[in-house]
Amino acid sequence: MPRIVVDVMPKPEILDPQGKAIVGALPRLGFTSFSAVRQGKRFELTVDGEVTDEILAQARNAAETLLSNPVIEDVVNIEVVEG
Amino acid sequence: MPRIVVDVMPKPEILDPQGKAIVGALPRLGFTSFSAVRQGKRFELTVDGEVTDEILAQARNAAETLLSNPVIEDVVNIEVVEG
Amino acid sequence: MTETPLIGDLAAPAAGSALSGARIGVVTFPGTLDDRDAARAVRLAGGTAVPLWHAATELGDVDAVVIPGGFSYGDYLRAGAIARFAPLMDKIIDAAKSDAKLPVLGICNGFQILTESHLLPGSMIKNDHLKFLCRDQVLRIENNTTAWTSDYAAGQEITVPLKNQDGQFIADEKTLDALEAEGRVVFRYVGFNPNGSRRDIAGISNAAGNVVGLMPHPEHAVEAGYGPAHTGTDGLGFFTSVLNKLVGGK
Amino acid sequence: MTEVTQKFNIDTVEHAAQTPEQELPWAELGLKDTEFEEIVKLLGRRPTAAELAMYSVMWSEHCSYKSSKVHLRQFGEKVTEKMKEHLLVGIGENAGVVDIGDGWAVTFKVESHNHPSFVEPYQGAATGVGGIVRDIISMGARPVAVMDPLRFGAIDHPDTARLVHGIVSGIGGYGNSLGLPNIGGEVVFDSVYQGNPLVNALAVGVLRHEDIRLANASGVGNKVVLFGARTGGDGIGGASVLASESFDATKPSKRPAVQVGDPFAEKVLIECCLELFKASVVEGIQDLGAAGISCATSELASNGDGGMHVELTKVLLRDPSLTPGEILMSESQERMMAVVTPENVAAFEAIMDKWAVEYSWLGEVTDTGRLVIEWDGEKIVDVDPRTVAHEGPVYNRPYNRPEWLDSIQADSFTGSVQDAGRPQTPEELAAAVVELISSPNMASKDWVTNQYDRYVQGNTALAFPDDAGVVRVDEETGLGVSISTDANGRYSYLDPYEGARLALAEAYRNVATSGAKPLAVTDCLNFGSPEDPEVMWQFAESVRGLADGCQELGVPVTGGNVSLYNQTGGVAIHPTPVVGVLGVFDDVARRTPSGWAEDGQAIYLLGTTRDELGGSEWANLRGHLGGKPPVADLAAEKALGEILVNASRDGMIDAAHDLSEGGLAAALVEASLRFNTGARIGLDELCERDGIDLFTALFSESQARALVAVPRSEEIRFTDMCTARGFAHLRIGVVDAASEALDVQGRFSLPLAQLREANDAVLPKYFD
Ligand SMILES: Nc1ncnc2c1ncn2[C@@H]1O[C@H](COP(=O)(O)OP(=O)(O)O)[C@@H](O)[C@H]1O
Ligand SMILES: [Mg+2]
Repeated sequence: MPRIVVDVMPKPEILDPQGKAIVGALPRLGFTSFSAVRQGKRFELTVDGEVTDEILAQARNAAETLLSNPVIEDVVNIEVVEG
Repeated sequence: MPRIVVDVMPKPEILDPQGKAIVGALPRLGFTSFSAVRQGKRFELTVDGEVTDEILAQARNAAETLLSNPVIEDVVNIEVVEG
Repeated sequence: MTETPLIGDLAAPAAGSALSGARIGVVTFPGTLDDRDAARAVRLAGGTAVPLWHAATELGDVDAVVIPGGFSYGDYLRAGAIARFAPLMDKIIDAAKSDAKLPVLGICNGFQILTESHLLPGSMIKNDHLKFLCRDQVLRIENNTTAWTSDYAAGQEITVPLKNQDGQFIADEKTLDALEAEGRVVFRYVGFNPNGSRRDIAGISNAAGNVVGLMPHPEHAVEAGYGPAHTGTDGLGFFTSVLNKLVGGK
Repeated sequence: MTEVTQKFNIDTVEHAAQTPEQELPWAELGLKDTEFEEIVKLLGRRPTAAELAMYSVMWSEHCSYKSSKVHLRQFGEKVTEKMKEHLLVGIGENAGVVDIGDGWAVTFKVESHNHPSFVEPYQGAATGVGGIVRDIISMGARPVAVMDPLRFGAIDHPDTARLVHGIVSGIGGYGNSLGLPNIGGEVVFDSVYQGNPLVNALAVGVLRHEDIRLANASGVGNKVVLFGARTGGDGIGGASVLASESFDATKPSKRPAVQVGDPFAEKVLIECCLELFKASVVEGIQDLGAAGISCATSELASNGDGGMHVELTKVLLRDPSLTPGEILMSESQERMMAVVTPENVAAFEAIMDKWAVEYSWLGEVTDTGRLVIEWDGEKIVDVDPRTVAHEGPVYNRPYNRPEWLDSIQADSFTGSVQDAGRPQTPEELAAAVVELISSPNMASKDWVTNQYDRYVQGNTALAFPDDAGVVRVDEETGLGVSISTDANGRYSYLDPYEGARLALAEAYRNVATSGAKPLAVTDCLNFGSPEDPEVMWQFAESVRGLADGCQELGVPVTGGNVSLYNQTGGVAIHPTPVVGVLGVFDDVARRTPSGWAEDGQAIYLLGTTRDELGGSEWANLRGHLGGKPPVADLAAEKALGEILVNASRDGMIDAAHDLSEGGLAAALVEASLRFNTGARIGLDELCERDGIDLFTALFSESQARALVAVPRSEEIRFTDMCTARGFAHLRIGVVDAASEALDVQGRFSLPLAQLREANDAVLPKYFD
């Protein structure tokens, strides 16, 4: 069944405490190549049947209203994944 | 600067209370086209300079050890995003 | 020589039966935890607590509303994100914005629901230390002209419990400057910023002062012995403030 | 709302009768050959796949208590009529119920979730809390508090931080989201728990007498309903041999390795159950924990009229690929099963709908004496439910006293190599006090407890770091309860019989110190493998010690849990019998905090101090474990308890703190730091009276002792009471607020700021 993937990330100007913790932990584990980390959310919405334009519009709408809070987050990506 | 995106999702057989809460809320808001929702995490690791094979391998390693909990989560995607 | 305070000893209740006519609604969502406590606080302050169910489509006969703490819908998506869409919230939002300016107090998860509803600006993200933190917290009342703080002195310091995981208040600099300029920073953390909140902000109000939200829990400091040690009742003033206003203004 | 009904190659009862030669994977499912033969005998044929699933899980050690049962009987046998006076429901139900007066009752129980918490610390600990809370709900009670006795490996071991972070945030994450205050517990670090941390969770609930619900299905024709979360493949990993009911192992199934908890679902379940109880629409109710539907159906049926008929395709599934056997074994969380009369079905459904909780009607109560389970109309289980639930195997496992014990017990700390250079000068003693309170086990546990909500529900009168957790039960009367959990694995290692009595003594003393009258006991017995005769001996001795101790103190065991096979690489943990004692207050306003705050009050030490350093914290710091643990003098504990409770009730004391691990030194520091109020202490008279040196006075762990702060106006009354009861008491000092120090006069003075810093810094150093 097809899924619609919605990716939400904290706004760049907002300090992301989880990303900060990860960036602190990485070098301790020997991962030294990353200068910054941000943690966001990935949603997978399953659609029974075909992904029509209307359903995609619904997903976009849900992403902006429920799945993200525009004060602190951006919807960075919406895409359809088959199977 | 290039970023490496790591996507982590709860394993399909594992209960995902977050997805469950969202799938319950969607129809109340009039979004009726989605039969299931799963919520995972998206990490963006910033690399200063070029993404070499070695750095990509580090990212893969970090994804499996620090960024995901292999008991309950799968790393579903690792990709390089420019800019 | 003072004795260890007895608990449940309300020798000097702040309010008399004069206030019992005022009805304060206490909202329950699935996952709300502090609703009974908020109702008890209303009662101890002298008012009448009215339970409100999230799915109700009418607000009914209430003079003010408390949105208590908890983890509505598990707070799995974002704290307060799903609760904000409850039918009752539409009514509360309308009433808060109407000319009648319904007094609304959001505590902890209630504060998060108010920001998600855009009744209050900014938002809460994870504590900077990433842990749930429960502690007795000193707050300064920065503005005693709101519906919920008029029984305090401006600048008064009170101790109430704080307990949350997503308590870091953030907003952009412009919003923060505006909040400060308009006197809408109602509470500030004193001595210790427990979560990284911008400018030590613990709670804010809307422009009219009828809608107030804060992360710490005044309803857990209304009875000697059941709140922070050796102070205990510093939170009662929230509830007497609104009751006195309601009764006085009626 | 029925799910897809999948057609499997169903192993029906009929088919089983026709194919006696069919190979069955009973060994893979953990059954012994004798056990399998017994099942065949009981059924008069080979079991079906579904029956095999039920028996294998219900006859496991975890569900059947087959190794421990013969010993646990003592808890019942050693109970006198007098001890039963307050017992409304005893051992055997989901949790015991104790009458606390005014028509109120409390139910409480402690359970282990050790192994799952090692594999996945956050979820393991979280679902541990979830499970014990469902036990409490299923008695008809509103849960009002939780506690969490925890044990970890060495604080500086590389794996310890992972476990501490995960387990503590799991307990907080689940308990905080349920709106249950956490009011106490334990945190112990010891390398014996390295690969095997102990995560025990206790819950307490309150109810009116008339609201008691039992797990039984009676009333022929009454409906059986499953509600709450959907059933997934949780907890059936090892049973994947059942993935194909025809037992060909060629189709490996994907089953979760761990269970994930959904505290939101459980919170809704709590409220919805309480509404069901209030509306009186359920006849019997059972939580689903270990062994899931197998356990719930067989226990409900066997406790009731004896028969039940269930259609398994009605179960709402999260994973539609589950086979009937797997559905029966699934341990998915946040589910309950209830029995409802036909008249109440509509009322039941209305409450479910209000809370948006899913449910499905599975079948009904019958009088056939058989538990019959069908899959799409075909009979896959037909058993006598008692043989599944209650008449499982019982083992009288061999046990013998370890030979090494004599030499260990002969190696007492006093005079040992590790005791050489015992601190004596004032400087050495001061340094020793600081070293003690900055050791991992004596350090402040704030780093842990600050992650727990202790205020929610507004009834918490005492919590950490006080000696016991105290919650108000009834706002009108001020009725309240007090609970403490304790165990000392080192004491139990040195002498398991005494160790269990010492655990009981400490929990009893903590409850009395808070001002409550001890009433009842729950326990969680954490041990190694019962197949090791030495471990089995430790277990047998511990049970005997606890049962004897309860008899001496007059407090019955009302329920508990046994956790065996706690070992890594063949090495067992120290025997760790965690004992929870519950006490009651007529008026919770009289609760006694564990620190002094009023300048000028007199400080008394109650009890006698002996040279008892075996197994002590000090010996542990010096790397010594030998000799005998302190003597458990339960008559003295009882006398001390009466003094503390009376003194609290009559307003004779304003603070009390018991002496336990770390002895007087630890107690003085803790009582001073509690409210940041110093004291001046003189110990010469004590040393002289008890014939001990100052070091022993400070660090011995003699039992039945407590510190109290007495207002000047009450001193005569208080000392008269102690004298009349013939209990040793000595004024050893005075509260001195201005000093801001703990001043042991003529020896040393330690500023409170320094003590605080030393006590607070330890856990953050390792875990932040
Ligand atoms: N895991 C925990 N959860 C909650 N409270 C805890 C935990 N560990 C320790 N505490 C609390 O810290 C305090 C000190 O613990 P401890 O020294 O074991 O007490 P005691 O010696 O009186 O039994 C007690 O109030 C205890 O309940
Ligand atoms: Mg104690």
